[in-house]
Amino acid sequence: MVAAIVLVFISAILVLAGAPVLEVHGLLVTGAVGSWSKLAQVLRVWVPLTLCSCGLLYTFQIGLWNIGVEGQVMLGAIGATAVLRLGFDSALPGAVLGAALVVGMLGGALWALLAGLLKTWGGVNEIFAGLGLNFVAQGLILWLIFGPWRRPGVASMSGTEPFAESLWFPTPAVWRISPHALGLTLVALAATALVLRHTRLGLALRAVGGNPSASYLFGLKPGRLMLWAMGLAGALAGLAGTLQVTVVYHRLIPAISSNYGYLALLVVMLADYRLSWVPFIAFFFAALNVGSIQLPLVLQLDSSLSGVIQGALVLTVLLIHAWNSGKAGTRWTT
Amino acid sequence: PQPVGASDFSFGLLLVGPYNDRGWSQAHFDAGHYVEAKLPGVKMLYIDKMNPADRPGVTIPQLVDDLVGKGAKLIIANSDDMKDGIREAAKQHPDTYFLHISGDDALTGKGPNNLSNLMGRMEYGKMLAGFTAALTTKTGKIGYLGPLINEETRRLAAAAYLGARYGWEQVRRQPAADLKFKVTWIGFWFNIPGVTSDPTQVAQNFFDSGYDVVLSGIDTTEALVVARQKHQGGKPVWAVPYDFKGACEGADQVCLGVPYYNWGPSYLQFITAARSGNWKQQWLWLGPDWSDINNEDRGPIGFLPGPALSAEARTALKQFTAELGAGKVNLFQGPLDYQDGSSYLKAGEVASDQQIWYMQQLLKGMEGPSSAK
Amino acid sequence: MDDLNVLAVLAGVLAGASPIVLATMGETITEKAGLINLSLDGTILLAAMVAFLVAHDAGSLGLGFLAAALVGAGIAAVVGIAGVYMGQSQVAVGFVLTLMCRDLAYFLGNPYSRIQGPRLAPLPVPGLERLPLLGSLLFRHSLLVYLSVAVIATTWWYLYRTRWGLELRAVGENPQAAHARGIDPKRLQLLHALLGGALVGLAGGAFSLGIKPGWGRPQGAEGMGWIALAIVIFGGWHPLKVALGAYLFAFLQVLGIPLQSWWPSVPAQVFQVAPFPLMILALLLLGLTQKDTLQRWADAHPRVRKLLRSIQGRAPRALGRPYRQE
Amino acid sequence: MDLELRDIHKHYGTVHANRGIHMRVASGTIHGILGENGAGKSTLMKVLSGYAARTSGDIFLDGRAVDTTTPAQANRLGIGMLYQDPLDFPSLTVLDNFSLGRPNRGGGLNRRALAEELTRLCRDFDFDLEPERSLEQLTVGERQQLELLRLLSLEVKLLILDEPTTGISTPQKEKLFGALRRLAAAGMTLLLVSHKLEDIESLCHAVTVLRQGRVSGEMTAPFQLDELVNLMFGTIPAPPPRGAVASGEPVLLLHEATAGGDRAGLGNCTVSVRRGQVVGLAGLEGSGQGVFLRLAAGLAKPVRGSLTVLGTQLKPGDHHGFRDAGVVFVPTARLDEGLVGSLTIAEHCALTEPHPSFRIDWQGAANTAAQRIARFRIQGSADTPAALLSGGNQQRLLLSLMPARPRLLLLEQPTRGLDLEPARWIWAQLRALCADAATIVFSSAELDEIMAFADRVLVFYNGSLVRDLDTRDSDLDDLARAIAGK
Ligand SMILES: Nc1ncnc2c1ncn2[C@@H]1O[C@H](COP(=O)(O)OP(=O)(O)OP(=O)(O)O)[C@@H](O)[C@H]1O
Ligand SMILES: Nc1ncnc2c1ncn2[C@@H]1O[C@H](COP(=O)(O)OP(=O)(O)OP(=O)(O)O)[C@@H](O)[C@H]1O
Ligand SMILES: [Mg+2]
Ligand SMILES: [Mg+2]
Repeated sequence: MVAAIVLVFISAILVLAGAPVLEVHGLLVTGAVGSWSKLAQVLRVWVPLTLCSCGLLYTFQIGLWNIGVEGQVMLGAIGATAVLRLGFDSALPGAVLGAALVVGMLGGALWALLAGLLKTWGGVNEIFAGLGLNFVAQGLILWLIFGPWRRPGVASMSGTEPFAESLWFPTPAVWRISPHALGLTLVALAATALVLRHTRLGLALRAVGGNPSASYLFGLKPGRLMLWAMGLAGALAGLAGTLQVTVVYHRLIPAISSNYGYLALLVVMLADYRLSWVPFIAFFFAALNVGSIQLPLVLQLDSSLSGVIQGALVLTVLLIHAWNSGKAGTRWTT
Repeated sequence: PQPVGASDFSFGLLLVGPYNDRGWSQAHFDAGHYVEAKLPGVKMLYIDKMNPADRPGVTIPQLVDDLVGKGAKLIIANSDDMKDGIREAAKQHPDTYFLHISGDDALTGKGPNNLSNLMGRMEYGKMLAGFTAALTTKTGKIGYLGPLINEETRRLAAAAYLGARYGWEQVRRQPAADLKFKVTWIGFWFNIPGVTSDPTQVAQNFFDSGYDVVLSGIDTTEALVVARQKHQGGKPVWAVPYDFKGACEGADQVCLGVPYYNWGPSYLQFITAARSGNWKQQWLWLGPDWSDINNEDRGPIGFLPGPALSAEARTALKQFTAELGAGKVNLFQGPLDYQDGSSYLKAGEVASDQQIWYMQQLLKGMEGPSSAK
Repeated sequence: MDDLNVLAVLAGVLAGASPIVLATMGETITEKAGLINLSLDGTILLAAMVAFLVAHDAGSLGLGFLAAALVGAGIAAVVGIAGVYMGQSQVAVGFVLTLMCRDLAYFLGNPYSRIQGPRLAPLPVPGLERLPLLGSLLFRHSLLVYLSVAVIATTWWYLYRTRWGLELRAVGENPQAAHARGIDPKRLQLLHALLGGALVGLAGGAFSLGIKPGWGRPQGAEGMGWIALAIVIFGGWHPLKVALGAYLFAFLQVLGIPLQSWWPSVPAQVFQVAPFPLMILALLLLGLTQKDTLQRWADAHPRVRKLLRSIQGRAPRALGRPYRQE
Repeated sequence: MDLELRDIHKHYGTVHANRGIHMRVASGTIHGILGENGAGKSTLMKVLSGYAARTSGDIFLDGRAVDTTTPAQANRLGIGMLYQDPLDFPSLTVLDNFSLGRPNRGGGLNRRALAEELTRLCRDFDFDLEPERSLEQLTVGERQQLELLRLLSLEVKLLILDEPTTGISTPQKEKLFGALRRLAAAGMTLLLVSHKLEDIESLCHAVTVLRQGRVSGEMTAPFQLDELVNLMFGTIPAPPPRGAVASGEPVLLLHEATAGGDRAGLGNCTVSVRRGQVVGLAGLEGSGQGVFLRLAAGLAKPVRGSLTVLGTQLKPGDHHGFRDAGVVFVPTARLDEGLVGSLTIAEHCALTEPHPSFRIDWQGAANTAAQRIARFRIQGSADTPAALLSGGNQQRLLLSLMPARPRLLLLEQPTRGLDLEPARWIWAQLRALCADAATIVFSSAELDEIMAFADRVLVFYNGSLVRDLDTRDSDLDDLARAIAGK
């Protein structure tokens, strides 16, 4: 149903743009999964998108609209870069990379906690705090890249000086995707599933999200749990940022967060806030992003179409949900 | 690499911006079409907006894989930012040729043999731009709307300054102290609200503080737009856009001319070499074809005088161009100091390519920061 | 300092802020009615694109602006219907629309990239433009600038001096009570979402037909929607304070330019990013003043309380919460 | 104008708040609507004023069937209502509030004329309201006065007042009543909702009593108060025989404690509850018993006075500290405050596990849930979300989640919505806890529950503790009147 509506909507847009409808759909598919190298490219997008989405599940469970994922990714990347710059000549690249992971996650977590504290202590709506901090983080990255961390002589869009190859997470030539990144993402998925379904923390998050005052009477501390949720979400976003630095770009670039934070919000909404759907929808979104590159290459069409498709899908699902719950007359889910 | 017959040949073009940006990227895109027209059987494959902000997660090596898979034998990458990616791809595809615009891997030896660099000596274009500005200004104040600060943007700004100074002192015979040349950087190649300074405001600010000519260091047309508005408001001001031959269009009253790139002939040269198997690794930094700098079949850069340039200035420009071409005038010649007073070129010293390419600061006499803090 | 012409700078601020003023006034109206339209950033871009496209093809600036307003109203209608009538999260819908409209603008607008098109010309007010100081400050602008100033005044007048404005504020405060007085809160919210959306759409048109004429990627208006949202909060949902915020933003933009050379140790980013920390600060102030301890302390210091009251804005109480009838 | 209601029904989701109400009111009279909390009075009035759409039934004005499905329609018919919870706009000014909701269309707003009208009305009724003040600075009584003037300026012919005397001072009340009498004398029809007998007695010509959504009786002045009490609360059974009130060490001590909250707050309350006692808190909703319970639970802080719980000086407002010390609080508004609608019964069990481990043992939680479902006879299964349980079953779930050995048990309306038999069963469980030296303090809207299960009763009226009695030797009628402020 959703797919049908969106297909019609997209086709209408394509007709409006004077593009061959069938060919576009075909290209999007082959462009994403037509070869191993393309699939690997999809997975590269999938990794950060899934990590950010996992993080968002924690905050959505507790009823927070964590729009600040972008900034958290950026701070993760900054943290990791800081470590890698210090450890440039280290004899123990493994340890440096490990430290980068930890500091990256911490960076993301702290940035998220800042928004969380503004919310729990200062009463600042997390949407606006997160949004504002995104822009601040972007400013921070630009300042670092064009200022203290600029390449010798050539401060430029291309970011900081690339790290020594020993400080990259290795990507086997045949794999074309870092096994470390994939592994960490799978671990994050499993851990999120475990925490949300099988631990007291997960249950507590849901309880507070469902009814903070009842949860308080059950002995839970809503404020502290919100900080936990923000912290965990930030750590996962920070991990995504760290991997962007250590696996994908091997340096800090201005667009390091690549909009994954915003896109992840769409992923989670489309997944109806359920973890089990997240990896698949993240994969689908990643495939759209990668597949759409064929549009300019083959049809001289603008590849922003993928974003339109993603948005249209989520919007349709939101509207259908609202319509259904409106008919049922009751709404108790959060 | 095996020689390829004179039959079909595909090359891939990686554009950093939109193919229709009427700026840097479109100049390359048009050059691709130029080659297609000149060499039957040659086909261009292109991907535009190839930057991490527009194409998250997409890397140069992977796109190169894609292009090679589609039959491209030569890959052209048009941005400095693609340096690392293109080097990596060139190593991965030793049988494919790579041409990186604006890089220096062939010079530093970091790149493999199948990777060449090409750049146009836009310094000359900027000198001419600065020259027209100096001949036109009534207040003696020239503004330079700079993108972000790096070696390339510094040397271009410096060249514009040198051109302006020459026109001011040698042609108009004005005292050096009366010329003001100020650079304001927006922090990026284009405007991003909340991230960069707004070039519209920068241009406004120039005009509002007495600068009557603004030279644009960015592709987008804010300088022209604002100049036009001011002009309509009755203020005598001018602007010089950048990068694209057609940039003056629609701004007849204020456009003094445009320094632009004309990549077609150089592309033709590299593609012919690649097709015939005569590829040689090169680091080319080509100046204009002085005999006819606006001939589309020659030389990678040009300067097209604009409709607002006065007839006298046109004549002087012609003369200046001829002197430059004949080597009678070399503006990168000492004595020249850096902004902080340290010596850049000793008296009589002529700058080497390296000295120009790796320019460390703005020159003394220019206002504005030399590096970001 | 160069002989920077203060008047000219202020005139530039006035002009440069005009699209932001339109957008913030639109969002102020919408939010005052209790609805939050988060789609501003996408709306502005899509409206900018459509405005340019229509103005170009039809050769009429008026039609371009009309189209921009319609686009803005159309997007707001989606937020309004989903948020008010269907009870869906306004934030979610607005956010999705932001991302989607932006891409839609790039996709559909591609053929119109960087082509020449019509744009607003300055329209000096005869007579007044010759006034010694005010002339160059106020009366040598394009129609858009006059319009933006008029919109501020009208918004204020509408909100605080008309019956509809009163009803709109009432609905934003307490839709139940409004309903009890025979006002239809949903209809009113939707109508003002449309009105506000149209103004945001006009802001888009103001970019592509006025301040940053033309269409392209990037257009130059990217991010402005978020800034506008921040300014509405910074201005405490009061149209005059919000307008002041918009001008302050434009002024900071200008200030960042000379500061580059006067004070090079300050990172250039500081001025560009400023609206966001300021917004957070404003919200923090709002949040803290609602804390018991602080309130008690302020109550003991009447002057402090007065000061707090005057700078702190207050969000419409029902903002973002859909109204449901019993 | 004459009013007649025929067979009015109103459902709120699954709640049946009005169940076939018939009523007649004559023109020019003040008619009282009486009933205990939740009887359906406000609902009926909201139906009449168009604020809430009725499910079925007919309304006649002067013999003509009318449709009042929106407040706008009702306004046009000349019906105006002063709502129980003030429906006004605190952040707007007095004049703005006065101006809002005038039926004439158009965007104009003649502020000067409106201000003059307000001033004139204020003079007529001897009220003192400054047009440009913010409503936030007004007392509840002044806000009511303003609302009344607004309705009068609309020239309503049928004026509904839903409990206009809660939270206002005696002089303000006198002013109000004087005004109302004059209006009735001038031919206006007035409906006065209250559960305060004195108000009804001093003002009304006739009264209709509601009980559990139905009309339980009608009466014209002069009223027999005993009979009215009976109609309101039903016949109260005599309390079962019980032993003496326990007198262990004090568990809960309040000394001149004052706190805000609810409608009236709680003022200057001094009381001591001893170990093993079962104390019932009686009073109309919002008379202070809610604040009392929240103070005792560590959910509210006294502004003045002291509070000692379980012999220790626990930090007021630190509910979790109280909890750890053995204080248990069970709120009444089940889905609002007590339960998490989206969580299942098993999840609630896991959440309230007394010795939680980080990893949840779902099998164990399901077993616990099954036990509780069986023990408390909850209609549902371990994986039923709380929101899908019926009201009564939500209450049972809430009670089943109580920790095993509380020392001080604070219950807000513990059997609200339960039928008699399950209520008895719950009380058997609760009293068993008390045998283990627990102390119970509970509030209830139903006097018979208090009489049946409490050892001691504290009666609250308008924010004060007005009686402290042993249930064994209390006079029921006297108690009922104390509740109604008589
Ligand atoms: N908006 C609502 N949604 C659901 N149930 C409601 C709503 N309003 C009232 N009820 C329920 O309807 C019943 C009657 O409520 P109503 O407010 O009419 O009682 P009342 O007689 O006015 O009581 P009180 O004296 O406490 O004001 C109660 O059980 C109440 O919980
Ligand atoms: N919000 C809801 N959504 C779906 N089903 C519901 C909802 N509320 C109640 N139900 C279902 O409707 C049934 C009847 O609920 P209701 O509250 O009317 O019971 P009741 O007769 O009042 O019982 P009790 O005396 O225990 O309160 C419940 O068993 C429940 O399954
Ligand atoms: Mg009531
Ligand atoms: Mg029930």
